[in-house]
Amino acid sequence: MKKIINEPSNFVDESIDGLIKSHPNVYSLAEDNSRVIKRAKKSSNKVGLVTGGGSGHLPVFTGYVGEGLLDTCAIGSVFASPSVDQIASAIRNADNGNGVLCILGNYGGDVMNFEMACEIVKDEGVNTKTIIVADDIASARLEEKEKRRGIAGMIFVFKVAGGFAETGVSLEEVFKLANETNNNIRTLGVALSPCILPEAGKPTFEIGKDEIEIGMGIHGEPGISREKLKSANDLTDDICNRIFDDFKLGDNDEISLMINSLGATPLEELYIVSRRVIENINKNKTKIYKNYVGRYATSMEMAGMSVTVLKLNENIKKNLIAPSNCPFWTN
Amino acid sequence: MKKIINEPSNFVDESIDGLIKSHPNVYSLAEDNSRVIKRAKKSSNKVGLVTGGGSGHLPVFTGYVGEGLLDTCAIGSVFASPSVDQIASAIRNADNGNGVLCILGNYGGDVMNFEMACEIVKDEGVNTKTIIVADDIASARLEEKEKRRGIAGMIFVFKVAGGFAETGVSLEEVFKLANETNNNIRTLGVALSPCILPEAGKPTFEIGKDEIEIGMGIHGEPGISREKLKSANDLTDDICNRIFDDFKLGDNDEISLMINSLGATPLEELYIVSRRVIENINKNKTKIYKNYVGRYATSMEMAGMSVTVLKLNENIKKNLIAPSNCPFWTN
Amino acid sequence: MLQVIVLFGQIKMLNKKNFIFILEKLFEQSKVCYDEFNSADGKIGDGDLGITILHGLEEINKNIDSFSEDMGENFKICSKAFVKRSGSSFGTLIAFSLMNIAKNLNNKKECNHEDIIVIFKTALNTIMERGKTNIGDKTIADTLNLFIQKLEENKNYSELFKLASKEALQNFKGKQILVGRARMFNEKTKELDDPGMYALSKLSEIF
Amino acid sequence: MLQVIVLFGQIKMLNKKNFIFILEKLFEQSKVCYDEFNSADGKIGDGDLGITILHGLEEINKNIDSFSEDMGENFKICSKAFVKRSGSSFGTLIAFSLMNIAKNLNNKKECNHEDIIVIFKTALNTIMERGKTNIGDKTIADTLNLFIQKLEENKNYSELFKLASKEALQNFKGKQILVGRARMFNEKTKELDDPGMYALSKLSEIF
Ligand SMILES: Nc1ncnc2c1ncn2[C@@H]1O[C@H](COP(=O)(O)OP(=O)(O)O)[C@@H](O)[C@H]1O
Ligand SMILES: Nc1ncnc2c1ncn2[C@@H]1O[C@H](COP(=O)(O)OP(=O)(O)O)[C@@H](O)[C@H]1O
Ligand SMILES: [Mg+2]
Ligand SMILES: [Mg+2]
Ligand SMILES: [Mg+2]
Ligand SMILES: [Mg+2]
Repeated sequence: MKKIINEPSNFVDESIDGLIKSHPNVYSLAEDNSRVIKRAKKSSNKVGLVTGGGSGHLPVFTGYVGEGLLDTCAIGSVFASPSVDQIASAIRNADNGNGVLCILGNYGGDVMNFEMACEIVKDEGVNTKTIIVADDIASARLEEKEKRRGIAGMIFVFKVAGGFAETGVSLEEVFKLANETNNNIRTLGVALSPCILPEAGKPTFEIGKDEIEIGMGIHGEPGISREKLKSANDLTDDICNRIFDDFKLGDNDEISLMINSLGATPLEELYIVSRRVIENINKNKTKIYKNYVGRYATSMEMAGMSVTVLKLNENIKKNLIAPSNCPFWTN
Repeated sequence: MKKIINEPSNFVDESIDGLIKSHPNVYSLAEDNSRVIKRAKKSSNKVGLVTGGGSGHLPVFTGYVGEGLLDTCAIGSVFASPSVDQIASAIRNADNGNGVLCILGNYGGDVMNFEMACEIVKDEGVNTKTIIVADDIASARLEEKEKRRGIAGMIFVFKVAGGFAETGVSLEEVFKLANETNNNIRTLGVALSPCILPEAGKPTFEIGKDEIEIGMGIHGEPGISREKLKSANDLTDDICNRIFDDFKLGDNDEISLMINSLGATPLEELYIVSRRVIENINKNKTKIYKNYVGRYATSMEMAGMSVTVLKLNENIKKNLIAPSNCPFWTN
Repeated sequence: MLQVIVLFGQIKMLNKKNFIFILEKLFEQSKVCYDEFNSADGKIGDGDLGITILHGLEEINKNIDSFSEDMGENFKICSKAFVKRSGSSFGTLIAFSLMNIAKNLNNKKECNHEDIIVIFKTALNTIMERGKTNIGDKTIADTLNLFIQKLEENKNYSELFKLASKEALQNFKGKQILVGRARMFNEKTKELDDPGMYALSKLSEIF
Repeated sequence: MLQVIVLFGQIKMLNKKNFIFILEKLFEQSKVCYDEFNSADGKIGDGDLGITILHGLEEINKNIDSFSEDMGENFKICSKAFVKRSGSSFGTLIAFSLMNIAKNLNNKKECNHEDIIVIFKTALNTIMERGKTNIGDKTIADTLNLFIQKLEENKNYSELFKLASKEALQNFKGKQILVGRARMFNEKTKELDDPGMYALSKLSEIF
C-alpha cells in the first residue's frame, strides 16, 4: 500500500485544506480553530448540528458538513479524538442561539471530549444535546446497545437530523428524531485488509491472506469472528442473519440500506453484496425504499464493507431525501 | 488483495443486477439484452445518449445512465469491449426517433464495435453520431490527440452532453457541444498498484514496492515513465506541468477539475493532491469553477489517481451543473 | 478431405453450395482447435480467440438455412451472424470484412477467381481501415496480404491457403506485434505467433 | 528539592503559593520525561502521552499570573488551560477532574489535609464516571485510589505520592489493561505498565 502524501505530520491539515479549497461553496475553516470546519455560509435560524471525530474516515466526519446536513465538525488527527477545545469551537461556530445537537460515534475519547466541551459552552450560555450513535451490532449485545460503536449508520443520523433541523424545529424536536433514527439503525461490517496510518507507516492490524474478520471496527478493533474468506453470497447471508437476529423487521416495515466500502473494496463488489442483501430482504414483505451504495465511512484504503439497515417512518423518510448540498450525498 | 465475489464468471452479471436492484428508480435492464442498461424511464423526446465499454470501472460506464446523463450503456466483460450486438441493442434502446450520440473512450475494440453497431442500426433507420473521448495526454502526443485514450475526462462529456440533450436540441447540436467538451479536456494519471481481474485471479501488472508509473492506463497500459514514489506535492507538480505544457490556459480561462481515484487511493490523499493542483493553478489568473474529487472512473481496487482539467465556456458550464439523477453525481 | 480438394483443385469459384460446405468445415475445425486458439491468445491476450471463432462460426452455421443463391446476401447473413456472439476484435474485424464483401458482391451468384481476389482484398482493406493496422504489424492482415499475393500467382486453392498462412507465420518469427491487445507485451511477442495469424493457418487446413 | 520537602513535610496544606510551586515543578518534570512518556504510550497506544502532559502543564503555567487566592478559581483556570492543548483521554480526564475539584472547593483559600483528600476523591470519581472505568482496570484511577488510601493513613506528602504511585505500578504487574486505547493490545499489556500510571509515578518524583 503506497500513499500519495507529503510529510505524514501534515496529512490531516493538508487534506482539510484541500477539501475546503476544492469545495469553497460548501466548506470553510472556522476563524478561531484550524481543525474546525463549518459551512461556507452559516445558517442563522436553526438548531446547529455538530459532529467530530478522528481523521482518516472521509467522507466521515467533515464531509457531511453542508446545507441540509451538519453545520460544523471538529477534526482530530488520524483515528484520534478531536480535542475538547476544538469541539467547543465547533459548537460555538454552529450555534446561532437555537441550541446545538452534537452527533458523534460512540468512542471513549470522543464521548468524553464532547461531554467536557458541552460543559464548557454551557457556561457560555450555549444549550446542547448529544446523540451518541451506536449502530455496530458486533461491538456489544442488544441488551447493552448503548455500548455499541458508531459506524456507517452515523451518516443516516446526520442526514435525517440535518434535514429536520433545516425546517426550523426546536433542539428538543431534532434530538427526538435523531434519537429515534439512531435506535432504528443496525450495521455489521467485515474487514479484509488493513490500512496504513500515515505517521506510523505500518498496517493497523494483521490478517492472513485468506482471512476476513466479521465485525472488526473501523480502526481495527476486534470483531466477532475471524474466518476464512468465503463467497460474497455466503458472507452476505451471514451478515444479514446476524443483523436480522438483532433487528426483527415486520412485514409492513420499510427500510433503506447502506452498503458501504471501507475504502479499497470496489463498487462492483458492493453491488454483488447489495444484490444479495436485497434478495434476502425480499424473502419477507419488508419494503425497500432508497439505497446507498458507495464509500460513505471509510478507513482510508482498508478493504472491507459494511451493511447498514435503517428502519423508516414518515418523518425519517422525508428528511432522508430532503435537499442537501454536499459532494458526498446524492438526493 | 481479497475480493468479495462469488463465481468469477458471474462477477459482471451479478454486479449489474445489484446496481439495478439497488437503484430501481434510476436503472433498468434492456428487455432484449442482459448486458444493456437503460434508464428506469425511457425519455421520449430527445437525442439518445449511449456509451459502452468494459466492466471493472464503476461508476464508468453504466453508472452514468440516468436523467440528465446517458440513456443506455452496453456492458462488456471486465476490461473487455461490449460486443457489436450489445452496442446495437444499446443504441436501439436509446433511440426515440431523434437520433443517438455514442460517447465512448478511445480503445481499439470499443471503437471498432461501436462503428460496426452504428452501421447495423443505420440499416434500420437509426441516425447516429459518435464522440470518441481522448483525454489521456500520456497516450499520444498533442499532434496526434485523436489517438489518445479516453479516461476520467469521459465523465465530463457524459454530463455536458447529457444536460444539453435534455433540453431537446438536435443530434447535430449535442454532437457539437460534446465534441467541443472533448477537445477542452486533458487528463493525466498515475498508477501505484495493480488490481486483480476476477477471472484471472492475478494482478494486472507488476510494480515495485517504491515505484509509481506516470501515465499508466486504467488497464495497465504502459505510461510515460516509471519513477520512485515521491511526495504528493512533487508528484502533483509534475502532473500539472505536463498537463499545462499540453494545454495552455489563458488568464481569463475558467476551468473545472476532477481529481479521480482509481479505486483504493482514499479521499484524504485526493484532497492533498487537489490542494496542490489548485495552488498551482492559482499562480496565474485562471479561474476555478466547480471541482469533482472522488472515485469517478476506477479500475476496481487499483491504487492511483488522475487529474482532469476541463476548460469551460458558458454552455459547457450550464450543462455541467444541470440537474441529473444518478447515484454517482452530485449537482 | 478429398471432396474439398476436388472442390478447390478444380472448381475455382465460390457459390452457395461450396460456401456452405466451407463454412461447415470451418465450424468443425473451430471445435477441434478451440482450446489451442484460446491458449495461443491467452499467452499475450485475453484468451478468448477460440471462443470468438467457435461462437461466430456456430452462429453462421445456424443461419445457413436462410442462404440464397445471392452470394452478397449470404455474406451479409454471415456478417450479422458472426458479430452476434463476439465481443472481441477478431470477431468485429471479420464481421466488418464480411459486410464489405457483401456490398462488393452485390447480387453475384458465382464468384470467379477474380472475385475471390476482390473478396480477400476487401477483407484486407477493411481490417487495415477498421483496425487501424498496417501491413507488417503482425496481424491477420499480414496473412491476408500473402493470400492475395499468392492468389494473383496461383489458382490451386487446395494448397494455397495452407501454405501461404504457414509462410506468413514464418515471415514474422522474431518480429514484434504492433497492434491490438498483444502489443502491450512488447518483446515477449517476438517469440510468439500472433494468435489471429495462427488461427487462420489452422483454419486453412480444411482445404 | 529541599524547598519542596520542607513545603510538603511541614505545611500540609495547599494554597496559591505552593500550588504555583508544584505546577512549576510538574512542568519542569514533564519536559524531562517527555520522550519517556511518549514511548511508554507508544508501546500500547498512540504515543502522545508526553505531548499531552507537557502541553497541558505548559498552558497551565502560562496562566499562573491570573491565579487568585481563591483555590476554586485556580483549579478552574487549570482545567480550562489543560484541556486547551490536549486531544487525548488523559488530558480530558484530568481537565474534568480539575473542573469538578474547582466546584467542590468553592471559595476556599487554603486546602487542609481533609480538603486534599476530597481533591483526590473528586478526581477519582470523575475519572471513573467520565472514563467509564472501575478500580482494577489498570489506569490512573488505580494510582489515585492508592493515593487516597495512603492519605487517609499518613500526612507525610513528601514520601506518600512517590511511594504510593510506585506501589500502584507494582500491584498491576502481570495484569491486563481493561480500558482506553491500550485494551486493544490484550495480553501484551500484562507485561507493561499502564502509561498513565507510569506518568503519575514519574511526576510524583517532584515531591
Ligand atoms: N487492430 C487490429 N488490426 C488487425 N488485427 C487485429 C487487430 N486487433 C486484433 N487483431 C487480430 O485479432 C487477434 C486477436 O483476436 P481476439 O482475441 O478476438 O481479440 P481481443 O484482443 O479483442 O480479445 C490478434 O491476434 C490479431 O491478429
Ligand atoms: N477511560 C479511561 N479511564 C481511565 N483512565 C484512562 C482512560 N482512558 C485513558 N486513560 C488513562 O490515560 C492514559 C492514556 O492517555 P493518553 O495517551 O492521553 O490517551 P489516548 O489513548 O487518548 O491517546 C492511559 O494510560 C490511562 O491511564
Ligand atoms: Mg482475445
Ligand atoms: Mg477479447
Ligand atoms: Mg495516547
Ligand atoms: Mg491520543
